[in-house]
Order: sequence, then C-alpha cells, then structure tokens
Amino acid sequence: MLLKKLYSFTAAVLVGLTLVAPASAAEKVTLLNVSYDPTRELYQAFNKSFADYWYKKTGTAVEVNQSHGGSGKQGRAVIDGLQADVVTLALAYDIDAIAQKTNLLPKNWQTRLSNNSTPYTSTIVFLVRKGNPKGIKDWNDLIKPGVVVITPNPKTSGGARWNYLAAWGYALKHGNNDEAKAKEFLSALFKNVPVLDTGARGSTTTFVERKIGDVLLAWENEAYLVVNQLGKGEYEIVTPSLSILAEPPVALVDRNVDRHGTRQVAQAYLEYLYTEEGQEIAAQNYYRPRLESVAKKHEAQFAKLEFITIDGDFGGWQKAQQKHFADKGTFDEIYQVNQ
Amino acid sequence: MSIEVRSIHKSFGSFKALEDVSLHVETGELVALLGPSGSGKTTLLRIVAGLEKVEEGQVFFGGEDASIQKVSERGVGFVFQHYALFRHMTVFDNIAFGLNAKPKNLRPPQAEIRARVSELLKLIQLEWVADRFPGQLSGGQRQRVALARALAVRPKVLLLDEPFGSLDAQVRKELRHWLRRFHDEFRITTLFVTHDQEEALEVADRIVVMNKGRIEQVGTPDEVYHDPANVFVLNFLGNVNLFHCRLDDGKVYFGNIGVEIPGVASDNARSANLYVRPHQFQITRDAGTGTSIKAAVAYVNPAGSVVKIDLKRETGEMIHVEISQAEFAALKIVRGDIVYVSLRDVTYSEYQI
Amino acid sequence: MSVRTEPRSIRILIITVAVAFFALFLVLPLVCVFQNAFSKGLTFYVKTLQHPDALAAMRMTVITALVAVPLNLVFGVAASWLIAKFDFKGKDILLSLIDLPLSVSPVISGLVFILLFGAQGLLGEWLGDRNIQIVFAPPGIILATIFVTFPMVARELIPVMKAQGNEEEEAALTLGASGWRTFWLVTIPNIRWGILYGIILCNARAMGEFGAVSVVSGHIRGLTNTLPLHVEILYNEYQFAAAFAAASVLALLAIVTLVAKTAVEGMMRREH
Amino acid sequence: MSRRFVEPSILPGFSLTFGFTVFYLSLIVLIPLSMLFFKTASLSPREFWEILTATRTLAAYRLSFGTAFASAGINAVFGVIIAWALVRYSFPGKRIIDALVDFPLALPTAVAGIALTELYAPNGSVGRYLALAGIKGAFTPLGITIALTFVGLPFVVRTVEPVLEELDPQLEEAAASLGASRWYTIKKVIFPVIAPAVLTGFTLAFARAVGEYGSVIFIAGNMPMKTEIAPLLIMTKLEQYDYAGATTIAIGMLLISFFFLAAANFFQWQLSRKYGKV
Repeated sequence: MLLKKLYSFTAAVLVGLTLVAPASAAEKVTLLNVSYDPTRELYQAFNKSFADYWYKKTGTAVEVNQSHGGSGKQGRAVIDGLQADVVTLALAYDIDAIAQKTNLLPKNWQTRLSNNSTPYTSTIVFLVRKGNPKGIKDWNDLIKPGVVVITPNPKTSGGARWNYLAAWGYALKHGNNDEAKAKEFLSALFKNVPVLDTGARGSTTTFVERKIGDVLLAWENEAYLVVNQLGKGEYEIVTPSLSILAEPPVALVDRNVDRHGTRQVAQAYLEYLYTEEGQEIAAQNYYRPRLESVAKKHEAQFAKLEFITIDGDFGGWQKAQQKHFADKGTFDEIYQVNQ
Repeated sequence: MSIEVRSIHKSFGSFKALEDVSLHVETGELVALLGPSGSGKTTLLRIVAGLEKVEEGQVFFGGEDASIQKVSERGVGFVFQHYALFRHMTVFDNIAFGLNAKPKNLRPPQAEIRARVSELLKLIQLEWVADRFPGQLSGGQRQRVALARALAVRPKVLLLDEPFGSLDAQVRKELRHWLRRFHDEFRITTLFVTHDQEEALEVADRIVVMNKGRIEQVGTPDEVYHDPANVFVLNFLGNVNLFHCRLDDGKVYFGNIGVEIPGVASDNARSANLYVRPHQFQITRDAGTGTSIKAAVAYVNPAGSVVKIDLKRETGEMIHVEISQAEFAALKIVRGDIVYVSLRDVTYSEYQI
Repeated sequence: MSVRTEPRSIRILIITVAVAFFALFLVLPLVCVFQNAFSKGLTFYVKTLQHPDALAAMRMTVITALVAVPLNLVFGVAASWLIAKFDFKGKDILLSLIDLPLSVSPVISGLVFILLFGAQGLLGEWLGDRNIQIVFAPPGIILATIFVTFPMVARELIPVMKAQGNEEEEAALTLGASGWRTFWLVTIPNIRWGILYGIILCNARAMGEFGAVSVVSGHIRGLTNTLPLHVEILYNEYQFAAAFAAASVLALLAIVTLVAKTAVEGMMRREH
Repeated sequence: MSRRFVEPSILPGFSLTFGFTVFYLSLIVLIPLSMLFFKTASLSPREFWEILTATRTLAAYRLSFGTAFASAGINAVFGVIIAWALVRYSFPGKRIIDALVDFPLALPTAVAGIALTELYAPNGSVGRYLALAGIKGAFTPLGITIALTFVGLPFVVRTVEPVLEELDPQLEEAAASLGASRWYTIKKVIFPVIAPAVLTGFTLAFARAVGEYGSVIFIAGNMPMKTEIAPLLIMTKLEQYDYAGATTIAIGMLLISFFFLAAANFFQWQLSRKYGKV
C-alpha cells in the first residue's frame, strides 16, 4: 500500500500525473518480491496461489509484484534502495551482502526460517541435444576437446557460480583433493566455453535459440523447463554422478516491510513457501521440495545423485566467493592462464 | 527630431570600433554615414538605434538623453541591410508588427492598424503584395516593405543600414531617387549608412565620412567632394591624380617644367603633393604658353557621359583625365597622339616646408 | 557526361556498395524484428501488446517521454538562445559540457543516479527518512532518460538559431516589441521546425533508451518497466515472439520518427 | 586578457538563459557525474591505479576502444560512400535509404542488439553464411564491431552529406578544366574539403560506440579478456558490490574518451585551419 502511495507521490511530484500507479481505493496489499532469473514461472504460479490463500484467510487482496534479474544485480538493487519486501535470490551470499552493507535485515537472517531459509533446493545438471550426440555422461566429459560447453559468467550470474563450484567439487573428488588439478580441470572446461552470458537465461537462449554448444550447464529447474516446454523432444537431461546442492534462500527485508507496514503478509508469504501448497508449486516448477510428503510424490522427477554442499564442502559462501569469484580468485586465474 | 551623438567609444574585444565620435544631425536632415567596411559607420548607426551598447558617450534625441532608453522605447525606425523581414509573416503582418507589438493600452484599434498599413503599402506602391510572404518578393520590394514596416510606428528618426547594398544597379538607382523624394516630402530625420560614395553624394543633405572608427569630415556633398578635409576623404570620394612636385618661386615644378597653378600658395614651401581630380585637367593640341605638360595618349574610353583618357608623361607617370564629349569632339584625340595638359584647378594639396 | 560525375561502371559500383552495406546493417535487422514479431500470427501479436504488463510498460514509456522531452525542450531553447545570441567567456566549455552526456556510457548515466539517490548514495539517507523514492521508481527512470537525451534538442537548435542571426529580433525590438514578445512572435516561429525536429529525435531516444534506464529501473513488472525493458524481460522469459512483438512497436516508433523527421526536413527546406 | 565576461548585447535574456542553462546542466549532468569522482575518492591513488591497469580492465578497454575505433573507421569509409551515392546519384529507393539512415538513432538499442544477434549468430540468416566461410559473427569482437557499426552509421553519413551538397561545383569544374582526372580531383580537391566533416562523423560515431551497452551485450559473448566490453566490466564490478571499482573504470573510460575527442578536435581544428572553414 505504502509502496504504491510512494510511487504515486514521487511520480506526482515529477510528473504532475498519478497515472503510473494509481493507489487503489480498495483494501489491497502490495508486496515486492525481488528474485533472480529462473524463478519467473515459479513465482507467477506461487503468487496466484498465495493471493487466494491470503484472501480466504484475511479477506485482504494481495498483489505481489515481481522483479527478476541476475542474483547479484538484484541484491545490489535492494542495497541501493529497491523497496523489496522479500528477497528470493540464488545465493545466500547475495542476501548476506544486503545484511552486511545495510541494516535492512539482521545478519542472522538465514536462521530465521527452517532449512537454512531455503524452502526449495535445486541442483546443476547437464542439458544436451537429443540423442546426446557427444555422449556426455559426467563432468569429465566436459573437458574433452571438441565439446562445446555453455554456462553463464560466474562473475555476474548466481547459477554460474553453482555450476563452477559443482565442477570444482567433482574435480577435487576425482583428483585426490589436489587444488592445482582442480584448477586445471576448470581451466580445461572453460576453454570449451565460447560464450559467457551475463545470466542463466541468456545461456539458455544461446543454447536453445542460437543452437550453440553441445551441453548447457543449467539449473535443474531450467533444464526441465527447456525439455518440457521450450523445445519438446529436442533435448535431454543428463544427471552427473555428483553435483552441488543449490540452496536458493529467501528472506524478509525487515526495514522495508516495517516501512510499508507489510511485515505480517510478507512473513506469511515466505512461510507459505514451506506449506504443502507452496512445496507442491515448487515441485511442479521442478524445484526440489523440502517437505518429505511432497518430495515423495515427485520422487520420480528428480534423479538421485551425490550432493556436495556449499557449507559442508566450501565453508560457506563468504569463503567460496573470496576464493573463487572475487578479483584474482581462481576464476580470474583461469582466464589469465587461458589468455 | 534632431540627433546628437556625444563622444562615443565602442570596442569589440580588443578591436576599437569607434573612438570619441561626436555628431549632430538637425531635425529633418538626411545624413549619410560614408566609409569603407570596418570604418565603424554601421556600429555608429546601431548605437544611435540602441542596438549596440556603448562604453562611453551619450546619444540625444531632440536634446533628451536616449542612452538610458531601451531600444524598444527609442521610437526609431531601423531598416536592416538584409531587411530582416519576419519570414513567417505576410507583408501586411510585417508592416503591422510594430503597431501590434505595442502594449494593449497603447495599441491602436485593428481598423486603424489596417488603415495605416494600407496607407504605407500605397506609399511604397506595393498594395498588391499585402498577402505575400517576404520569400516571394524581389529584393527591391523587400527593401520597400522593410521601410514601410519601420515607418508604421511613426518613428522620430529613420535609420537605414546600407539600404540599397544588396540590390542590382538599376533598382538601386530607382530606390535612391525614391528615398530622396520620400524624404523631401515627409522630412523625417534620417541617417543612413553606405559605402557607395556616389549614393551618398546623390542622396544626402550632409555626408559624414568615417574611417577606422573616427569621423574624418562632415559636410555637404559639395564640401566633401570639392573641399576634402584630408587625403582619406579625397581618395574615398572619387578618383584623383597625385603629383609629387617641387615648389619654387611661386611655380610648381614637375621635373623641369614649371607650371603656374591657381590657388596654390607657395610662400616658403619646398615640395608638395598635389591631388587633382580627372575633370580638373585641360587638354590642348598645342604647347600653348609653356605652362603645360607634354604627354602621349595611351588609352581613350569615349563610352559614357564623359570621355576617360589615360595619358603617359615622358617620365612614364600616368595621368587620368576626364573631358566632356564636346571637348572630345573638338580635339579628335586618338591613341598615340601627343597632347599638352594643363591644370584648371587643384582639389587638395599638401606641403612640406 | 558532366565533369562532376564518374563513369557509369564506377557509379553503379558505388551505388551497389552503398545499398549493400545499407541492406546488411539496416534493412535486415528491421526485417528481422517484424518477421519474428509476426511469427506466431497476428492474434498472438495483438494479444501480446494488450497484456497488462505491456500496456503498463507503454504507459511508463510515454510518461517518461512526456516529462523528459518538454524539460529538455525548454532547456534546449534557453541554451540555444544563450549560445547563439550572446558572446561570453567559457562558451566553448559550456558547449562541450552540454554535449557531455553523448559521450558517457549509458551504464554510467544510470549509475550516477544510483550513486546520488540510491539508499547508499549521497542523498540516500535524507530521501529514505522522508520516504522519497527516486531510483527504482519512475522518477529515477525519468531522470536517467533526461540525462541521456539532455543535449538532443539543444544540439538541433543551436545551429538553426546561429544561422538565423539576430536581425529579425533586433528589428522587432526597434519596432517597440518587448523581449518576451519578440521571443514569442519572432524567434519561436522562426525556429519552429528546428524545435519539432529536436522534439522528434529527443522523443525517439527517450522512448528507446535501454542501458541507463535498465540500471535505475528495478525491473518491477507492471510498475517500473519501460517498453525496451519489457522487451528484455519477455526475451528472458523465452517468449521470443512476444519480445519481438514489443520490439516491433519500438521499431514502428522509429519508423514513424523517421517519416516525421523527413517531413519536417522537407518543410524546413521549403521555407528557405 | 581583460575581456568582459559577456559582450554587451541589446537582446534580453542573458542572465535568465545563462542562469537556467547552468542550473539545469548542473542538476542533470554535472552533479550526478561528479558522483563518479566522489565515489572514487574513497580509493587511494595506488588502488585506483591498480584497478585501472588490471589486465582484465586493460583488455576491456582495448576491446571497447578497439572495436569502437574499427566500427567508426568502417562507418567513415562506408558513410562517405553512402553519402556520396545519396548526394550525387539518383537511383531507385534513394529516398527510402536517405530516410532510413537515421534508423539506428531511433531504434532502441536493446532491440537492435537482439535483432543483430538473431541475424549474425551462427544459425542466423547472415551468420549461417558467415559460418560457411569460417567466420564467426556473433560472440566475437567482429560481432561487437557489427553492432557498433550499426549504432554509429548515421553519424558519418549525416555530417558528410550537407558538406557534399554545399560543395561548390566550380571547384570540380575548375579542376577538370585544369586537366585533372576524376580520381585526382576527388583525391586532391573534394576529399580535403569533406575531410573535417568525415572526422567529425568519425568522432561522433566513436564516442557513441565506446559507451554502447544495450546493443552489444547480446552479441558480445562476454568472455573475460576476449569479448568483455568496458561497460560490462562496470556492470560486473557493480554486481560484486564494488562501487569504487566500477566508478574507477567509468572514470578511466571518460578520460580516454575525452582524450580521443580532444585529439580529434585538435586534428580537425588543424585541418580546417589548413583548408579554411568548411
């Protein structure tokens, strides 16, 4: 409500018109969910469901506005003042950044909701063209000469960082935990990457629309989206022997909800993600649900594989970011060598 | 209304356009500002109009200080060199502009404006172009419309900047005469700028000759032509022959020929520069009394109201002479003839003592 | 054959090269946009454009242009009057400062407003305390657009006014008109085609700006999306035909702009 | 020099327009832009220098300025050819071409980017044939150059066109009457006259191309060190919450642009001094 008024006010000041966002007269609550790229379809469905639920429960209509973009970019927008009530990003790192740079939410935000504040998980899988002409089965197939790999840029894309870390984890495991070998493995892998799009969606477009590459490293949910909707019958999903458990976290932005007077509904919004209905929607959108009952129901959909985790294997996002993706991290080193 | 300009100084950046210029124009006079380009004549005109600000000096209209008035309050009629007609308005609207631009309480009723414009259109004999746009008129027509526009507000003084500067020779002559007649009829104090000496001599009551930001001479056309104040004025108004000569014993010596010249006083001078206009010579077939100079006819141009003859002295010096057609007919000169030249008069002389 | 032309063979070669280059770089992209836009049929096309988000984006785009263009127009007229009519110290510096936004990357153009008005920016706290939202809201989009289109009108008007000279204004003043009346009755009618030309170019850029607006928009569907951003969103949702449909509106706008521009040029030429 | 600040004029409105122009300029352009320097001030000179000279930054600069330079060069050549064809010859479709020259100015850059990628990607309608010839269009510096060429095309054509139109026919006739061949006339008589205009167009196209983001980002490929343009690097830094780094790179870009523009202005000033004003 306040958000809308805010827009109207500022617009009116500059524009002299209130056309932009006419504050509705009826009791209606507006939330802003700032999210990352691949969750568009998920939240489209989820918002509808939540609105029904909330209306039945309280009699108040709720409209959830969505903002999507690269996870890092979205985090920065919130830091810079984008009035998010809730953030649902690709990495805990990006929400950590918000907590560190601002006092919008407490530093212990991740402990406030169950399962590390990640109501659904996902993983990184391979998407290959029909019939898997290059015979790609696992990570070590990606570094073979002549295999063209598509992945976004880890510097700008959250998904790409999961890709990178999954590959790193595989290389460590199969190289006696030798970091130098892991670096070599990733260097060889990225030699096979011809385009680094800025976001996961850009990579998918490159792979699907531009028909570039033999294999796309993708979020599992994105891979399913492509296989089932975008290019039916043209693609196959290959699940590697090992991958990373991607945990996209969600959080309430305290200062913003208090300012907007939306704490109650925003909290309910996030909690609804953990309910059976919420979990069901997540599963339908190919996110791995946390709730046992829903997981069981969709068991067939999600392949079983060995997971490494960000906290268990990389010591958390802060460390992983520092080591791999910050300036002069391992990713930069790879490109200095490749140069 | 009289115009008085008092010790005007004006510079553009480091260029001094006008230096200590003072001028008085009587009510009803038609005065020409004459000078080469860059002499400051247009600047002076624009200062009188109030189009240019001055660093020093004042302008008075009818004894009243106009320096403090803005251009729009001065009540001058200004005609621009390139007419500056409003190209998006018809001739009618152009002429009516000054009346329509007056504040509401001073603006005459529309009927009166229409009558005034019609009257002016009649005056400039262009009633039939009232609804045309300036772009559809010839140069001469535009010039007259510009004049009518300036006159519409009944200006106290009329200022014209090179009014005929960009017209063909024929139109120029016509308009020149028209302006003279117009002035004789209405007697509006008029100041106009020109670089054409013939135009100034023909039209103006008085001529102000300017050079390098200063006034060289002010006088009637007769005065400035026949009695120039200095060499610049002399040179600027018509052709002139220059003779360097020795003075001795009341006679002027060109080489070894001594000539007695009327009006040249020679008290104790030694050498002199004599300036002689082409019409001030007399040509004879015979040497006469011996006070003439021998020369050969190098070139004859009989086309025109006078006959132009170039003579070459034995020293190689050229003399430009103009004689009447009647004289020419009597003399029957052809190229190569040897003739004798004597001086009827000298326009101007300089002496070294 | 006139001395001012070349042999036929060379003439044909030059024309061919010009047309080929032109086709490759200009016509093909245009054809590509429309071909993709209608790839799913007219009904789909219309439906895409009638989507509430598309309409909201169009509304935002129009509002942005409605604010940015008049402001830059007023500025353009003032600046061109200043520069064409007066001689003052530092005029050259002022001129290049006016052109400055043209050589600033759109990304930077957006960024500077975040640095100024963002929550972490210089004025962020002050604005936050007063609940005034500039970036990630329409005002930010409008500001970034004004920045990007800043010199567009002025650049068109300065040469026009310079070529015009001062004589007509001076004539009006000697005829007793006040400064304002001179401005409205003489100057404005004389530069009206220049003004229109500037408005058209400024408007096209204002409606089409992507980079700068993208940085300050916040990408909230239905609220802070302009049409170019909407194109990107659709593209990222794998709705390629829809993205190109929205893009075709902008391409159409570009074509209308060009037609209007050519018409105005014709008028200008006819008047001289 | 003791010149006055403003030459006196009877035209009104100097204070008003000067005040308003400077105010609006400061408000919209100068104050926001000064934020770049404000933000960078948090770095020590050494940090500033290190960011500016990091290999990745340098590679991005090289790419941005190199492709901008290349595209401006291509536009200078083809722009003159197009302007020449439009001014001197008549051929079917000339009016349409003349009108469409400004298309890139009017077309939103994002749309241009998507359309060009569609065309020049290996499976695109042009890229297909390029691929056959073994040339990679999209996702290489060539693709970036293509996008920048598109964006900068109008500038050279539009600055050269009026100069060609106003070129005094007597110049060429004089040259021909003096026995010069056509090519010699073009080289020695016409080109020197249009050269300053070509340079102006080149400079404008270059300035526009250097900062271009929307149309490039789709077609670039964004490989660090290879196809990562400087504006993208700024975005990347921003997404790592590195404001100072981003503004440093931005300032670097601004300074290099200014250097190029100043050099071009100087060169042009020399040309026009040599050949007289065009």
